[in-house]
Amino acid sequence: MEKATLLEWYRQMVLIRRFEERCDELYQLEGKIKGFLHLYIGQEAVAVGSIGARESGDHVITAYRDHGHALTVGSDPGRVLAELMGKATGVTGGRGGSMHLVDTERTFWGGYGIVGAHLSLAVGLALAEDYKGTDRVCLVYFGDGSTNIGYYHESLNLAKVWNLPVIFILENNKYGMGTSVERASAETDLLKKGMAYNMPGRRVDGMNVIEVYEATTAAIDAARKGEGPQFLEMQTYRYEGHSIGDRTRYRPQGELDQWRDEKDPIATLQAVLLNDYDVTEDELLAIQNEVMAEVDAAAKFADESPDPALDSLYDHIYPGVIGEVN
Amino acid sequence: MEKATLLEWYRQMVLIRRFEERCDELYQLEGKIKGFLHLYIGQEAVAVGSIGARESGDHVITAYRDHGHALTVGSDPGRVLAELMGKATGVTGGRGGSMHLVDTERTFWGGYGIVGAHLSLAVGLALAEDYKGTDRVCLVYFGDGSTNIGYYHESLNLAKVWNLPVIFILENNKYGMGTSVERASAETDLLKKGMAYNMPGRRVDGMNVIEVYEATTAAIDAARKGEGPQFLEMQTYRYEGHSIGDRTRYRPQGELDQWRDEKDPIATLQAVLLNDYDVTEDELLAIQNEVMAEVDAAAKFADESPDPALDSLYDHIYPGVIGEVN
Amino acid sequence: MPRLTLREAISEALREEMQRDPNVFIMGEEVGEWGGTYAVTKGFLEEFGERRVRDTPISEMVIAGAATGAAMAGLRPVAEFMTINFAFVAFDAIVNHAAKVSHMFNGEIKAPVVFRAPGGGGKQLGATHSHTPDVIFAHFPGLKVVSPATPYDAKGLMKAAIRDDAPVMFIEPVPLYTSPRVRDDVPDGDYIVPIGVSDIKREGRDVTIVTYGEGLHTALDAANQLAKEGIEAEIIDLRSLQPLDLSKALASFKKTFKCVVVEFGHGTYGIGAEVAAQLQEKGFDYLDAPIKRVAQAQAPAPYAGALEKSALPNAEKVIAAVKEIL
Amino acid sequence: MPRLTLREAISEALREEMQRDPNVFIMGEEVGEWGGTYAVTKGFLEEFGERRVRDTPISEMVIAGAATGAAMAGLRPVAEFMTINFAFVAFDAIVNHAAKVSHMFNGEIKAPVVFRAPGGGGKQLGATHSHTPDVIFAHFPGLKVVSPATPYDAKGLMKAAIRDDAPVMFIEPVPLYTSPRVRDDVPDGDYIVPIGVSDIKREGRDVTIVTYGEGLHTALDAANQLAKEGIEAEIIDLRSLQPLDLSKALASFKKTFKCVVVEFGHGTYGIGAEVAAQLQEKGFDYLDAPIKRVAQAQAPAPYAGALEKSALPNAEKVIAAVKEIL
Ligand SMILES: Cc1ncc(C[n+]2csc(CCOP(=O)(O)OP(=O)(O)O)c2C)c(N)n1
Ligand SMILES: Cc1ncc(C[n+]2csc(CCOP(=O)(O)OP(=O)(O)O)c2C)c(N)n1
Ligand SMILES: [Mg+2]
Ligand SMILES: [Mg+2]
Repeated sequence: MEKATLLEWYRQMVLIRRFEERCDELYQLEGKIKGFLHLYIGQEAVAVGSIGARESGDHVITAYRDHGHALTVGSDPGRVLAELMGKATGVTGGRGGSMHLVDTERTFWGGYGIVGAHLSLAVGLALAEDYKGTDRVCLVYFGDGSTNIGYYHESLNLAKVWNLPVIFILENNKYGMGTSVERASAETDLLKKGMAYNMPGRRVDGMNVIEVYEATTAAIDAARKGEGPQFLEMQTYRYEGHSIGDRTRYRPQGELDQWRDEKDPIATLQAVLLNDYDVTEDELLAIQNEVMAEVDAAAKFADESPDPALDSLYDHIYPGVIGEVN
Repeated sequence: MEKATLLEWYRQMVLIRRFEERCDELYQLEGKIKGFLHLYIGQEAVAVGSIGARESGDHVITAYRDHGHALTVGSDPGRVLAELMGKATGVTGGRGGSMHLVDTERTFWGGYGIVGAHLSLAVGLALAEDYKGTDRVCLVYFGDGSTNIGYYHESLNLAKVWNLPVIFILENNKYGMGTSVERASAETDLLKKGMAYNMPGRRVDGMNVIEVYEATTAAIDAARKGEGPQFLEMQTYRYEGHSIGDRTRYRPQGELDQWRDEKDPIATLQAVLLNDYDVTEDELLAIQNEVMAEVDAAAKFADESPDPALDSLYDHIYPGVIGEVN
Repeated sequence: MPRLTLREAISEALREEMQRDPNVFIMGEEVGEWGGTYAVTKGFLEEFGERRVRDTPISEMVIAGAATGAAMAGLRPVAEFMTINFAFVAFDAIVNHAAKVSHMFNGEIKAPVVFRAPGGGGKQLGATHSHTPDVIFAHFPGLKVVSPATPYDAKGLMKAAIRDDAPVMFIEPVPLYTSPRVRDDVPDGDYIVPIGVSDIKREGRDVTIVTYGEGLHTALDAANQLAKEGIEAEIIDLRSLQPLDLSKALASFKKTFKCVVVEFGHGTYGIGAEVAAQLQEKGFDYLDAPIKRVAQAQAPAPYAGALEKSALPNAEKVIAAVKEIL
Repeated sequence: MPRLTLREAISEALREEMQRDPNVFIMGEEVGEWGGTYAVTKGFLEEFGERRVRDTPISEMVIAGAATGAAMAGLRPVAEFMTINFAFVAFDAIVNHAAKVSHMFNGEIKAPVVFRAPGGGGKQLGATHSHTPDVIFAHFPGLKVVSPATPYDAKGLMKAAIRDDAPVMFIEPVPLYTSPRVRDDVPDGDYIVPIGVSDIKREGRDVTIVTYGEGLHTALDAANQLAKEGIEAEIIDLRSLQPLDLSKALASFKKTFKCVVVEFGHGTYGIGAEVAAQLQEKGFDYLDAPIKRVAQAQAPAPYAGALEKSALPNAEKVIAAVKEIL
């Protein structure tokens, strides 16, 4: 790996973490973020390593735990935070909030709140590319809990039957809300839940951004070559609760500590950089400071942004004019 | 196997076939059956052998191709045919028609027309027994095409997670309407579609009633002992179209002939009876004549039965009286 | 101008749109090899090939979702539900995703998908297969809902639906598909019937009948009989249920002072409720008599022919309603 | 009598019913270990154990279907949708199965299941998570639909729902759960509020306000302000949407000659449409002014706080509507 690439990933992971720590404060202390807020902290390597493997034009779509994906595709942190604060300058003008970030310019089709639904949209995005004859692929992210819903089954099945270039990226963080994989899934080896659809699959250390990158690159290559959908089980962990307010009582004592202390994705990459790439502590500190400044600026931007105009409520319900033909 | 049992199965299979041949006439020639009519001809051994393995109180529930199951649980052919003709004496008083036969006295919970939906009901029937602490099981029948719908996935998963006594009996007749398994399912080895939920499964020659019986008996035993849901793939074939009107153009030349000539379930059992059980042609002929008389009587009964009263339309929409408490 | 049935008109619209725009394609169960369960897409596979006429597994959630996703990425999918009853399993995909993405993502995303949904009762298919549930789709902002009653409108509306940037639920009254009396002069080639514009189908001075779909022909029958008694009904065909154009209905009502709404769906919380509620408000000063509604009885549809028929609107019921308020 | 919140009242009803009837049990996502997302079933797992408080995977289709099946076999399941928005993926199971089996099988089958569905907007959860879609469930015969506005009614209606032999959709307005102003005197122990019976929540002579759920409190606010101006509103709480009891509304209307309907769902094809349609018909001779409706705007719910609020009913809007017709 190029050092510059790794440093960029480091920056992205730190950005996600600092950004979300600020979100947490803005929610819990300042009350400026409302509704549901699902933090991605702990899972940063998955978004960063896998989106790092895509080429421009490849699609990305995910569930409601979507800050990491949005920041990684390159959405402006200020506009993302403005969205979380329901401001007119937000990525959807305050319409969608935390669960529904979007950036179509970067072919990021959004976060979605209904468990499993976006997998079917992902199949459609990939279908469009296949139909047009391009070699673009679609990366779709989803949780372990979502593998039990009907949408999941129908989407994986159709993607395979039509041999579509979908990379199914399972973010297995062991729980769907408070329900562990063992209590929710007949098959607890979730890699098999991709193989059940005859897809090539691979289990990946989702805390190791380099491994994530390599596995995703291979999957994308295969899909691009017309080998159809691919399945990646990313083993990862969310440090925070399901959403703000969840006190995570369902976790065994010490589980979080073990993941955080032994496998933290930022620490893991940091060690690689320091040990194998001759990066200095100062260089990393500089990145961290840079990120902090970026998050500060984002918060300032979001805070100073205006609320959406009340008369915008009816905009975009029906694109185009009624009865209009294009 | 006892000879008497085999003769009874023979009678049941002949009854299903003769009954449905009459249905076909009543639909196509006489116009006395309307709506959708899905014939079970060719698949008789599945219902007969598997229901033959249940004990009284074990539940049966199936899809719209349900005449065979209704007759095998012992529903009166006259009332079944009356139902198909929309008569007041029908098993649901003409409410449900061919797709919605029922006989709760025999714990047959009906045919259902929405693909996959009844699998979720089956999980509930089994849940009720588990909850009550009985050792009853639930036999649920469904087609190959239905294994691609969300209901299927959620039902098998929950049955396993809760370790419920459901016998999932897949009637793999190779097509869902005109779509072959190969064109509809990412996994074409349908036995694996049960194993994906960690269920013990077995592939069975669904044209051989004895094999069906033995496999189902083993599955029921296991479920009764608390070993959870079981999966049986019955390989079978429907001789007629999906429903009346389907000219089955999607079948390869000769495929039907091969199944019918080499594997017909009635002929197969007939050979066993003649060769291994010293049954004579005359004995079988007597059964056939008896069945013909039964079908004739059923048709007469149905034909002479009255239509449902128009003022019955509002009966049973809400059981009990509005606001009533029981 | 050729005289076409409703089915032929829809088929022609689909064919012409596919010829016009390479991004238009068809997906659904049995749309290809089988030629469509109701033969609407007969010959399409041969003409347009497998890429553009796509048979799917029995998986309505992903049919709706993938069509939406493909639309988001720039295609113009026409996704068929074999019947509208099966759209229930895809309800979330339709009203919570296709209908929402444009507004929720602030216009960043469009989903110009057409959901074809043959619907209607009276075919003796029983309770689960006989719905006219149009109102529940029309309730949700973001989805356009149209239902043509004539071949002319059907062709023009289908073209409008395919070219519209919003998702459109296109509800086809199956009972009208091949009805000889519904045959119509349909222009060859391109024309549009705009979505969201109602139509006066018969002029009259004595009473306004507001209806759509199958109801139009019941209303016309009633009007013909009423005319013999010197009563001239004006008939407004809504054509679109969402957006709902009541301008012509209101203008007519201001002339006749009397109104009957006719619909084939259930009456309670039905289409007629909204029409009546709006007319009594906007036309209050012209209210000469209560606005009446004729609708399907508030009971699940039974299979038995006469019983089912008794639950549906007919000319006699419309005439009786008209006479009650004259 | 203890003063309980709406949430406490529902919780108490559930607990008492579980204590009373061993066939009553609870299933749904996070109902057990987590204690219910909204804490309604907090402590239930500890009190009743895993057999009767059953956590499920994220699988709403089988949650609804299995609960229905268990009800068919004699149990009294209370199946929880975490929120009503997730009932959309189970729509078929609810309106096409639970609601249909009794009528379709001619009373042979009953499905006494309760679907708990916390609903309502105003919580800044965005378009897919903020529905008040009550009307679409109430449209279908076979399903009872209730939605309480007060703790007293909530407890009594929940008990009625659990004991009713019909399936009941029990819609709980989340915004009222813990609202101190909604606190109410709730009797200890057993009492029933019958389903299908509306209630006068405030007497008055000048205008009738028909509402239910969250709307009741908005209407009360409006009435209190109107009273200061000498305008006395009579408020009818529907409590049940199906069966719909408009007898009290009609009687009130015959006294006041004026009516405003207030609902938190979308207005078009909403609850108010049916109320207005029936009142203008049955109370035609008393119509002194148009019946007005105050409802959620016809736009998907946005995340941004003020914008979302602007789309919902409030006292000012109700007062304005009342004044328009006085
Ligand atoms: C259809 C549906 N059911 C339930 C919910 C509520 N819900 C939101 S997230 C969630 C857990 C999902 O877990 P998982 O897929 O593992 O993702 P994670 O939160 O761990 O990222 C649930 C139950 C929902 N949004 N949609
Ligand atoms: C949800 C749903 N989608 C589509 C249909 C239409 N349909 C009825 S039967 C059928 C084929 C089912 O095939 P399979 O499960 O193999 O059963 P078989 O008819 O072979 O017995 C289809 C598509 C339906 N009834 N329900
Ligand atoms: Mg998870
Ligand atoms: Mg089949």
